[in-house]
Amino acid sequence: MTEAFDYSLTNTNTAEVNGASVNSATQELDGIEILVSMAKTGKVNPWNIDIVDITDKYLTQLFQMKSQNLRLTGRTLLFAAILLKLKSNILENIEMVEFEPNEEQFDEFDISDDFNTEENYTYNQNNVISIDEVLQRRTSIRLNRNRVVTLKDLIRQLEFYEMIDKKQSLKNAHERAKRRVRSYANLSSEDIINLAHDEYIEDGVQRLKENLEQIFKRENRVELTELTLLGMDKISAYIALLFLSAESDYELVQDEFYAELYVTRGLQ
Amino acid sequence: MEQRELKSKIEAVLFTTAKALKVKELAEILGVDADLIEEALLELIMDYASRDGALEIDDEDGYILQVKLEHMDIVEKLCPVELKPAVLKTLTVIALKEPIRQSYLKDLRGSNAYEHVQELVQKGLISKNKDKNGRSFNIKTTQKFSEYFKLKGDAKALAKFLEIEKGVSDD
Amino acid sequence: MEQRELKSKIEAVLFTTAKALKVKELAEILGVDADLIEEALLELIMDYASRDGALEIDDEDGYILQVKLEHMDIVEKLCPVELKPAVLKTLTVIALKEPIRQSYLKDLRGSNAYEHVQELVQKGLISKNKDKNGRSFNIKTTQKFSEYFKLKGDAKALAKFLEIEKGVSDD
Repeated sequence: MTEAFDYSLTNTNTAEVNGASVNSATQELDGIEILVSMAKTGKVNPWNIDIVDITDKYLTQLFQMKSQNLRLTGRTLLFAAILLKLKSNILENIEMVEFEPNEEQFDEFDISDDFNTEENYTYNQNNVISIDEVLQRRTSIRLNRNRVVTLKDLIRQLEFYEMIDKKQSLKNAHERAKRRVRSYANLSSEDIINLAHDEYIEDGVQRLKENLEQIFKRENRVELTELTLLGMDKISAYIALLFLSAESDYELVQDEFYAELYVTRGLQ
Repeated sequence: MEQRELKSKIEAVLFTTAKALKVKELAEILGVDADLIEEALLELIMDYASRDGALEIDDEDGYILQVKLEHMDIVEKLCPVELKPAVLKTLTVIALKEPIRQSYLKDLRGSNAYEHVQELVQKGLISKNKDKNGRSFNIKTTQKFSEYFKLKGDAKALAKFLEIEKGVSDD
Repeated sequence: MEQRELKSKIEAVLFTTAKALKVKELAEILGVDADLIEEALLELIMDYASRDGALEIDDEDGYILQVKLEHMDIVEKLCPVELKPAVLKTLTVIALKEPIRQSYLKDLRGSNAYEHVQELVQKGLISKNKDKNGRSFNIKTTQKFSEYFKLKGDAKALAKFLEIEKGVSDD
């Protein structure tokens, strides 16, 4: 905060700025004091500085003050100019670090000699942002955003779930297909042709059937792996078993996923 | 007004109101002839359709700017509705099949349905009355419900869908 | 995820949340790396900029999808905040100095502040809670407030200024 632009209302110099009855103290008012007194008397709103308006008022003030004190006039206009500059900077959102009055500005008022003795003014835009400008309406506001949903929303929601569901089942089917492809990947093309061959399957079923009859005379169940000892590979034995279980009462049993498969006799 | 400008204004209105507006309403808000609105609106819809973004203008029962169905998960995640999705779903089932027996609702929606019913009764959206034979409860939507919700669109088809599915799981 | 899809998801998030989101927040919501978000976001911003529609993505303190300033009249018309200047000023002071004690607010704004607070609470723009020691009230702005307003410019400096001034007269 810079003291130079202090609006502080503690200033005891309460001049009547509109009035024609200006006491002698008023003669000594400079730009800042005029601003302060105008604010105090409600002529200007310190929270909403209208530069054009303030300049007009300054000029009026100037006219009313019969003593044409050029130094005063110059300073009054200077402050109006500074205000204008500050305000435009705020509007432009430009950071204004320093504002040093240029002596040339005062030449026409012939006060340059006087001015040099004054302190240097360093203003920051922060001083005069108007309170009426602080709150800005948002344009992102959406009405009905948290409204109670309509049935249409519900239906949309359901449609969404449905879509997700479809995608999921599609994905699952895809996964299954991929797994199948992977398990066949170890087989040679010849194996696959043989696998698919009806006669080959028939042959396997026949061999398995004969062997199982023998086995089940002694056992209640037999491991699938054991059947490979008969000279069949696991997949061929499995396929043969599937056919067999479809046409007879042999059943495939597995206690746990990925555990051993057993062949049992179904209940008669 | 230029067509382009009008289109832009319509877009602003649809964005801000975030609800379905009829051409007449748009015309009133913007103080522009309905014919002109319709023309600009159609162009705007086509703009959106050709844009391949997340938003679309839907034209069922008024025009509304909304997130496309494919991003519904985002909407659900970010825009908390007043009822949890599961409860909403229960409410939907009730609305579609009312009057519905609580036992049947439980079949369709699982045992959580009891809790949902309680919440919905509390919110005044449904009412629950003893069955004639006194064994179960009949559930119906209330006046308040119909103030908030409107059955429309393909609700009948959806009801049929529920019949077939025999159960609407939460996910 | 494809860039195009990510862009679309970001758009859906911005549309749905209707508030300024940082890249980090977007990354969290979508579960996507912040770098990717930033890239897609920039493209989305350019898409909007080149579209010449009513909407834009602003990047002030986070990214937000909003109606362009030129359509402010439409927004005002559709979501009017009808506050008398004096009440608005009280709201501004609260926003600048929140949480603010009611007694201090009265010092700054005069005895009318009580009425203003009442009106603002009613409109859902501020909330008022008993102080820890139970003697005074603490006042804060609400979610609704931040949907309707943002603080502009060097608000901090102004807040400091208020401290010094000890009083914000109505005119």
